[in-house]
Amino acid sequence: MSDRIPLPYSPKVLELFRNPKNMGRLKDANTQAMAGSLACGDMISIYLKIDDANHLIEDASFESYGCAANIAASSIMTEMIKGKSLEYTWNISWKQISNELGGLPVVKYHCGVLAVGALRRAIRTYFKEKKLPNWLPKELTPDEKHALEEEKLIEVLSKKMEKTKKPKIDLSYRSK
Amino acid sequence: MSDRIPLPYSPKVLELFRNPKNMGRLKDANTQAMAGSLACGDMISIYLKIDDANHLIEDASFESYGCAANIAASSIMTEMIKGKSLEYTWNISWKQISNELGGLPVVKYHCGVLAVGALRRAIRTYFKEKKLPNWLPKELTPDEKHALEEEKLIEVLSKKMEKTKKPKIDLSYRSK
Amino acid sequence: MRDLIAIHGEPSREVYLDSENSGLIYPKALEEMVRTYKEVGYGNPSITHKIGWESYEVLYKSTEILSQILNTKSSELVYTHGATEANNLAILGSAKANKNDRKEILVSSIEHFSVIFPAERLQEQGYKIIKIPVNEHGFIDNEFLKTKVNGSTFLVSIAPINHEIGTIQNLKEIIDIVKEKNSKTLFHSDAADSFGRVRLNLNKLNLDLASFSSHKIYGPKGVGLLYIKEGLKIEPILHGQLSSQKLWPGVENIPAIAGFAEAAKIFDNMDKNMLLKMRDKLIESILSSTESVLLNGPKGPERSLDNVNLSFLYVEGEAIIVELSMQGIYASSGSACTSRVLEPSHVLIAIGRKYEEAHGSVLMRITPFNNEDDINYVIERIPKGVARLRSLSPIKGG
Amino acid sequence: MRDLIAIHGEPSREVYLDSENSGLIYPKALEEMVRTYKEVGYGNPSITHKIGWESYEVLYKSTEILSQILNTKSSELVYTHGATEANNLAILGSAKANKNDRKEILVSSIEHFSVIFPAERLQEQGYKIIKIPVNEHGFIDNEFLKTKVNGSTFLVSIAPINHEIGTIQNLKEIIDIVKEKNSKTLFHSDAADSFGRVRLNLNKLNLDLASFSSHKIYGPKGVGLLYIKEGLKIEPILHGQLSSQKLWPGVENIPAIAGFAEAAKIFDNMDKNMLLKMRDKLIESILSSTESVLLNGPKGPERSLDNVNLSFLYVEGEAIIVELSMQGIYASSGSACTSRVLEPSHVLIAIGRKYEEAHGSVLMRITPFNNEDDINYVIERIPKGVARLRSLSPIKGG
Ligand SMILES: Cc1ncc(COP(=O)(O)O)c(C=O)c1O
Ligand SMILES: Cc1ncc(COP(=O)(O)O)c(C=O)c1O
Ligand code: FES
Ligand code: FES
Repeated sequence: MSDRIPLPYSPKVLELFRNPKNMGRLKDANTQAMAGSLACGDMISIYLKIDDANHLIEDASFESYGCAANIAASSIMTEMIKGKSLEYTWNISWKQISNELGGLPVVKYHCGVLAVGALRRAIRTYFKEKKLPNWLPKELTPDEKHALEEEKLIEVLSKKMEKTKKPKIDLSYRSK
Repeated sequence: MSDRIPLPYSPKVLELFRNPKNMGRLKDANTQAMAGSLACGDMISIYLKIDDANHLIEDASFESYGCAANIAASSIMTEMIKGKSLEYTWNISWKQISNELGGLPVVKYHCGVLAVGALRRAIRTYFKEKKLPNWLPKELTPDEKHALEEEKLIEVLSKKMEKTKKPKIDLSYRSK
Repeated sequence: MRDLIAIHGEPSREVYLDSENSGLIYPKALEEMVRTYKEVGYGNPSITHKIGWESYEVLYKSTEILSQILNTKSSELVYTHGATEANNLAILGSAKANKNDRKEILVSSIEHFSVIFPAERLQEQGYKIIKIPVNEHGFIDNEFLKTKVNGSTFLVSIAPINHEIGTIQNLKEIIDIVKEKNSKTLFHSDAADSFGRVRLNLNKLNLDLASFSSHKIYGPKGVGLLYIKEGLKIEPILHGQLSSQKLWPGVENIPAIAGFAEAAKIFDNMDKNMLLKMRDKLIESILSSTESVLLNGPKGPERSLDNVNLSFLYVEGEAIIVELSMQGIYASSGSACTSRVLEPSHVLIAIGRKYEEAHGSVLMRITPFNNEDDINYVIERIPKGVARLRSLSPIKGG
Repeated sequence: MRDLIAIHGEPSREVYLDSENSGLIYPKALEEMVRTYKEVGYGNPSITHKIGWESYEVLYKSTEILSQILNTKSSELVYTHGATEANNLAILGSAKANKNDRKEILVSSIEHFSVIFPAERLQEQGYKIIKIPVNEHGFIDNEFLKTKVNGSTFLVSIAPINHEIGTIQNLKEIIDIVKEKNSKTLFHSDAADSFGRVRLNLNKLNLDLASFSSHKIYGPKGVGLLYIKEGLKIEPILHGQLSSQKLWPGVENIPAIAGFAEAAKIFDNMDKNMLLKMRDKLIESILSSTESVLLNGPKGPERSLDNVNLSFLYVEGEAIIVELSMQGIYASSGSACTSRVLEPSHVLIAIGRKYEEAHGSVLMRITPFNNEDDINYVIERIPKGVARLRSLSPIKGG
């Protein structure tokens, strides 16, 4: 059955969903990025404070407009990278994240992918005006391309949804 | 639902099945007949003792190789005709029998038809060498024809069943 | 899994509001089922022995109860294993029996998947499926219907009440439109969520087919009904040993049927004002306590008496569901994240909700097992949970 | 109806031997179902809240139990509402997924109708159905099979044990013949009556599809299983909301599934020698006490351990069933009179029984709820009942 039924969340996912670490905007971040998932329409922001001298991650945080798995994945990812080198961080995979979480259900793999996507984008953003280190490929990695494509698709999708007739909603149906 | 689900037996059917009246061969019968039903393969014999003078039925009995409904129908039919005139008897319908029984389930209508068929045949047999009374049609009534056809079909059917390979049965599978 | 559940701790109260997905059961309906298993009715109602007759009697009486409540003849009701099976039988079975060239089927765009999917399957057999649009509150577009029903229309399927947003259609008016345009067109209605919520006088309504489900009215799972108007031609879609009613093969599940009838009696007789009051209290309180919340579906008497469907902007629905679960509140969402196919609810899309509106939707069904204290608890907890999640979100309203 | 039942009076003992038609339930399986309804497992296992997770856990554990007993992977099992549905899914669903031109289907002539009828339906889609003959004890004609399985054979369906006469096929040999002739041919086996009666090591047998039913092993009604070998292509035959396993739509009936698993555990673990002894005692005693009786199906180890099927010549089966019912003994018959279609059992015809032999047949299934006293009672009453009916019959033996 495990092949067909996505296993529900691990206790770790629930624990981190309940008490996420490193959440919210990081005031003194020196890079940040957002990523969105086509699969479900979720979004995530990653904030990093990087020590410019030795390229260590001093602090990290996230914001998530996503499911419980996404919140947990973002939380554990930010934990995993704090104090680590950028090179190490760049190479973290969604599988590692999933393992740390005690496994993600199949339909929730992309929640981990999304977190990693935002993280890599934040690192790239950090190097925008700087010389790229040699561990950082000039070209977008397949994962990053994938993320980009997804975002384009989201736009298309939500535009498509916008196009369907949008009635004005009676105010009594809406809270302030 | 009553249209689609045959109602199960009435208490009367069960009562008569349990304690049938007029069963067995009638020693001093002056007519008898057998009828069989294609629908289910059942058979019934009717024995009548008719007062030759006034054409009243003095006694009647039946034997049945049929279902519970058939046994009950035969039982009540023989009750219904005792002491009655042959003309009255000839005109008894399976519906009357069914009513007397408190109703038969749809799939069991033919059990009553079978009883009536045997009864009419016994009356016809009685008049074989005699002058037909005017209430008795020369031609077979539709019901009788129907019964005849059924019997022919039974023969065909059981011949067909005979034709399929008939293995010899190991004696240990059969009681004496 | 035990750990997963243990993390929930002991919430001060537990409120189950997810009967749209899987119903609770009336203790009396459960008892009736158990009694039938143990005492009378465990046999095959087609067999001529005492146990068979007893089973037949239970079947007969249960069907009488259901047909009286629905105002049909018993012979017009066929048992299936649920509304899913009833909908499939209605649509695929009537198409199987359809020997003429009317090959257009209209279904509303907000029907349950067990109506939409079988209809779409018929495209393989040359049927054309037309989706009927609805307005922002989920009401059928009657003008569209008028232009689309014609001599080629074989069947129209519209539920009396929508399962997700609770819209109560004006079914009489809709059926009249359809029958006036083409009196031969079959009208099917998936009434799984309508039983007991609107009066369905099947005898008076000009309906041809209607589906019901036991667990939707707090009876046992695994049993449903299809109403088939007398004389209507329909063929079985599965094959096997004939049951008493011939359209669904196999021996009837008499204990479940007995429980179904018991639940129908209880739910039909119950005073539902209580549900209505709880529904409105929940809706009004959340709308006034919490910012950026949207009610999905109509208000007032045009809304099903037990349906609450709210969209919380800037948070994702599955996250709210998990958040509420930790508080002992169990609901569901039309968010893409909660579905296996990762698409937001087709019902919310059909009423024109934006992506982010569908994304934060929460569906709650008030049941006879809830009381005012439950609702007060939910009213207290939802704003807090939503606030916490909004604090995590990169997208803030305003 | 009450009167009908009252006529039975109070027989000194009641012995239910009709589990072929409708099974009894283990009290523990019933309890497990009730517990699941009341405590854990009433939710939808696909929803991410505590109640959903609890339901998922019950589903998961139940499937583990069943897959361990059957020696399959959990992922190879799909829940349906019974063996009728499982057989339909196996045959119609694999045909739906069949994209090549192998269009011949072989079914044994003694299969259950829920196998034969769906297969026959496929004739409409250009399939050719071939019935495999059996010998006088119901064993498959292997020579026939060898000549008929070829490059065009899409599927072969043969049950491990026949439901009416208890014949235990040499399934391994049969499957080997089929697979040797055409390794692509699918092999389906309706194992509804085989679970617990023969060891079905699904992992070792080269089976592709196998059907099971809960009430046949004294679990709740309305739930069954289809085993689908990993990688095999099959399509759903009904459509609706995706369940976790995607092949049968709708929310899983978790309480029934939990009861099913419980029953499987109990029946699998039980020492069945007791059943075997009662079976043989009943058969031997009647054969020696009563004239003109015929055993249908094989003797000894080739016969299912709970199956007794006897033909009483010169009496009609339904009459015996009613007669026995008045004595508190509940069985069924393959007589034409007992079936809605008024044809004698196709199984008895296939093994070459004459019309009058099929006509007086009585089928009894020994269950774990029977004891020796029950059997002694039956042994005492049957000869008397048969004698009474024979005294009514115009056809006497000898
Ligand atoms: C409107 C509607 N139709 C059909 C169904 C399916 O019913 P069942 O679970 O009885 O198959 C549901 C249940 O979710 C429903 O809400
Ligand atoms: C061999 C066989 N297959 C299938 C079935 C049908 O099973 P269910 O009642 O679970 O639909 C039966 C039950 O009578 C059976 O004996
Ligand atoms: S991030 Fe969308 S489902 Fe998890
Ligand atoms: S006489 Fe044949 S079924 Fe009754």
